[in-house]
Amino acid sequence: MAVMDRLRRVAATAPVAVSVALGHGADAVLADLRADARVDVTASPRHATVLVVAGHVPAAAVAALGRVHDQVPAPRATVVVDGDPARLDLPAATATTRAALVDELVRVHAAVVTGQRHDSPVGPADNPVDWQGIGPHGQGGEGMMGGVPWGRPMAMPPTVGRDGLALDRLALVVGPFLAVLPPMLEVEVGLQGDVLEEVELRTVPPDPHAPTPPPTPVDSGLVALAELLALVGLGALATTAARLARTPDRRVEDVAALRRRIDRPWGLRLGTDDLDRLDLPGVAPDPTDRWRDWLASAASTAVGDAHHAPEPVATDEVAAQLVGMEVGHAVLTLATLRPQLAASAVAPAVSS
Amino acid sequence: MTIVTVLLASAVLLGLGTWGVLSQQSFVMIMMGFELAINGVMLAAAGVWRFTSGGEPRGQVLVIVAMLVMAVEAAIGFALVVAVYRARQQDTTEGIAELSR
Amino acid sequence: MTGELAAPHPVLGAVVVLGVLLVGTAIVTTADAVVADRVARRGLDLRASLVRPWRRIALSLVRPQPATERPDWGLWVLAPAAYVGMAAMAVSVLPLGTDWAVADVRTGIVVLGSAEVLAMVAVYLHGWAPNSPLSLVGAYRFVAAGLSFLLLSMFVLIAAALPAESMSLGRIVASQQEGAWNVLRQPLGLPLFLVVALSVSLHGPLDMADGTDLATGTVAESSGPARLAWEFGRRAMLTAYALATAVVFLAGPAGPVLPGWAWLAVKTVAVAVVLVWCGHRLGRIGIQRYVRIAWTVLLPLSFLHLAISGVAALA
Amino acid sequence: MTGLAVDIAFWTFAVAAAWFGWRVFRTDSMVRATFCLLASFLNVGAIMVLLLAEYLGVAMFFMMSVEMVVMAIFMVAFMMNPAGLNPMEMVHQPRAAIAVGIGAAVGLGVVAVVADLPPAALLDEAGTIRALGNELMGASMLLMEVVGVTLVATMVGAVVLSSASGRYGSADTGSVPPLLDPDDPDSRPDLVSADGEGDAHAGHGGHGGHGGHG
Repeated sequence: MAVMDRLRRVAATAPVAVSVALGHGADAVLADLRADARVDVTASPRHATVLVVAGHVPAAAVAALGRVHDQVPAPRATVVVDGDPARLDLPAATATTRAALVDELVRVHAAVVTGQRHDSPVGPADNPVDWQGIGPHGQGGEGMMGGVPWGRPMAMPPTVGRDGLALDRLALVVGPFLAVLPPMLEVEVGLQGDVLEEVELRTVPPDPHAPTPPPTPVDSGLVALAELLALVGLGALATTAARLARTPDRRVEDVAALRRRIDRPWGLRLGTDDLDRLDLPGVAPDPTDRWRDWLASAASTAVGDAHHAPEPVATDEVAAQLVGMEVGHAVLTLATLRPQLAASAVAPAVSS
Repeated sequence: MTIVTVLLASAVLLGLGTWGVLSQQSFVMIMMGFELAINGVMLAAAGVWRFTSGGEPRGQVLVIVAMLVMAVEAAIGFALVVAVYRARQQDTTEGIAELSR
Repeated sequence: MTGELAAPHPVLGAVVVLGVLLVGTAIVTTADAVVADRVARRGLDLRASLVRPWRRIALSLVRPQPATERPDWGLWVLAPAAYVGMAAMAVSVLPLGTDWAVADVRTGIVVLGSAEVLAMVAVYLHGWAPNSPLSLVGAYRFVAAGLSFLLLSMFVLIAAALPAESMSLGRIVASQQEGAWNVLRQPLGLPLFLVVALSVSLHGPLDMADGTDLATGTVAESSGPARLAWEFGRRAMLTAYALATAVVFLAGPAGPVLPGWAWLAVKTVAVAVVLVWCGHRLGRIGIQRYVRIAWTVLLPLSFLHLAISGVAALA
Repeated sequence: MTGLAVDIAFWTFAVAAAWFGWRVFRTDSMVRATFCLLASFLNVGAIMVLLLAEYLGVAMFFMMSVEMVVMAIFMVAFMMNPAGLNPMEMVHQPRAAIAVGIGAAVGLGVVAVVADLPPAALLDEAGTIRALGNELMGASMLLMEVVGVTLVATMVGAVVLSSASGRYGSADTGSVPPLLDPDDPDSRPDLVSADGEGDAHAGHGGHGGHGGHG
């Protein structure tokens, strides 16, 4: 036991493993967390100890937030930034402000690891769907495909044309809090192995009477760049980009320096050059050009030019372009559309 | 470890493979049964080579040929299963009890 | 049964292999943290860089592993063990000093190849077991990558065996001491083998199974000690293949003044640091581009490499 | 290695090979079944190493692992219930199969026990791999050539059997029938439609639109 106590004391000093659930307009908080060495932003809630809820979470997304909350392994804790935990159905959560966030996280993390804090799950503890065997060998229904075992749909064969050379289609809904997707984006896919056969994108709009958020104090393009860098496995460079995003008076040389480090065939471009090109109005077809635009925009605002808000894109047009992509390619493609998708989550675009 | 024990082990594997081939309905599982049986054959060949050949390398070549048989069986077997599946949407022996239309 | 190099008692050998993997993992973990902080320009606080990974490990040790819906627990537990086991198998056939290896078997390079293939099985199982979609996608993706890089690896290793006229890694080192190091006489081999090393150890730009774009893929549902075991496996595999690179291309324990194991350690750490650095500066390549390049560029290159090496060995 | 250690290792591997071989047909999870078969292969490979057929044993590890990974994916693709989450029973004639299986094993076992195989130990235990290599690249060269040709034929045969194409039909992407008039892009005969009714306009191409090559 003494060993475990000692281990817990060391673990309490580790970087806080944070899963971030992003609502609308939370880029500043995300950049804070990415930039800070005391925090590790995890890609999966299973790897976190603390869930951070930032930005405006619409009422429609509260149930999904509860599911993400329960995916963080217990003991866990939740910190809500500039929001009301009661409105989010997370009564045990700690409320804090953006300025005090990281200090609060370190405190909460230590409390969780040393066993002083444990937020209860908000969803039902047991699986909501009982397994009922009614077939002759205990299947869920007629034949082998009957029933929905444990509430999880199985990959379903198409009615015709199944030939064993293709994997059956797996229907899946992810989001709106999946860390690898832009915020407030829900994706419904039909997966065939690792290829998307069918895609539907939905944004979760803000509540009708939600207060208008103040203008974000960070450069959203650079935040998007940090997320993209993290997605291709360049977490260390993502820190640099996030730090630059939250620097109030960026120097244009710093932006140029960052660009020199990542804009090379053996840099970030190794991951984005080969992505499928897009055919969308108002969007650069080449994925590399899309993140170059963010850097160009950051450089121009650094010399005092006005910031141009990104144009929203029609989600159904984006979805049509994702069909046939590999999952990872689709995730990266969505990441290169992050500013546009964030804009369309607030003010949806009509497809042309 | 003698020739008898090695051959006994291979006999057990061959018997298990035979049982699998005869009892399974799914084509793919039947192929697994064949592979298990060939597994036993390869073990027997290696054992006979080790204890009765005096080091003649052609005994090992026989095992390599058995591996070839297994590779061919898997590839052609799967291709046949795919062809049958595409034509009949069946992957069990019962499903194609009548091969003619 | 064994080749020319002396072998320690099997029990001692097992201890040595485990020790190599643990020390190697510690070095790789430290190098990873230091390189990450350098790339992030986090200032020159070396102490913080050195301490942080150990605190993360402590955190992993005190976190629990939650259940997913109907996982295959048996395979979930087996997969990290098998992955570490394959790293151990690779290390055991490599010479660890001038005149000894844990098991200098005559089929050394085939054992190395088998370790890669069985590692592919372990990764697949690790993605299959949790019954989670993104994990499974990582598993499928790794099989696609694996079938591409395995042939590459075999051709490169066979080319290295040609001048040695033996599949034993001890002989491969000896032939480099008699002639030139393989990095000089087979210059294509080293970069090709580094591709294999990164791929099989799920590191850096070639991390196809555990990528952050899949929310860490096969490891997405793992937490606590289970995740730590898997991460240990990845680092151990990187150690094993850095060691293999040092042995096959940099003549392993050969070198003046210092004892053989010290030279081997220096070369292995150098290779490992290069691999880790690649991981922090190169973006992960898309799987489709990876497979396309592997089959249309790297595989023909490895044919060419094999042909050139064969002609050179005959000359 | 001493004789006792070899014996213990042999029996361990042999029992494991048989046990995993049995589990192949007794598990609902297709992936488990596949990897049980792989485990059986690996144990037989280990026995081959004990039998001093090292190259064959290690080659078993290598080849069978690749084959079983591919097999596992086929299993998932074929089976509607690959994880065995729905319990199932897909067997026929189980009793007869068990009887025949036991009969085969016992019969072969009896042969193994009673047969008088003249013992002839290895003459050169250290040179087995070199001898195999010389055999393959020497006296058995013709055989290996046949092996190579067989594998090529297998690849072609497997692709032909499993592709869904007809003469003009598609294997997903599909081939297209040739132009009837090489200079006229509109002269391509239409494919036979799905209900088997040919297009009456086939070969009638070229009404209008002669200008457009873009």
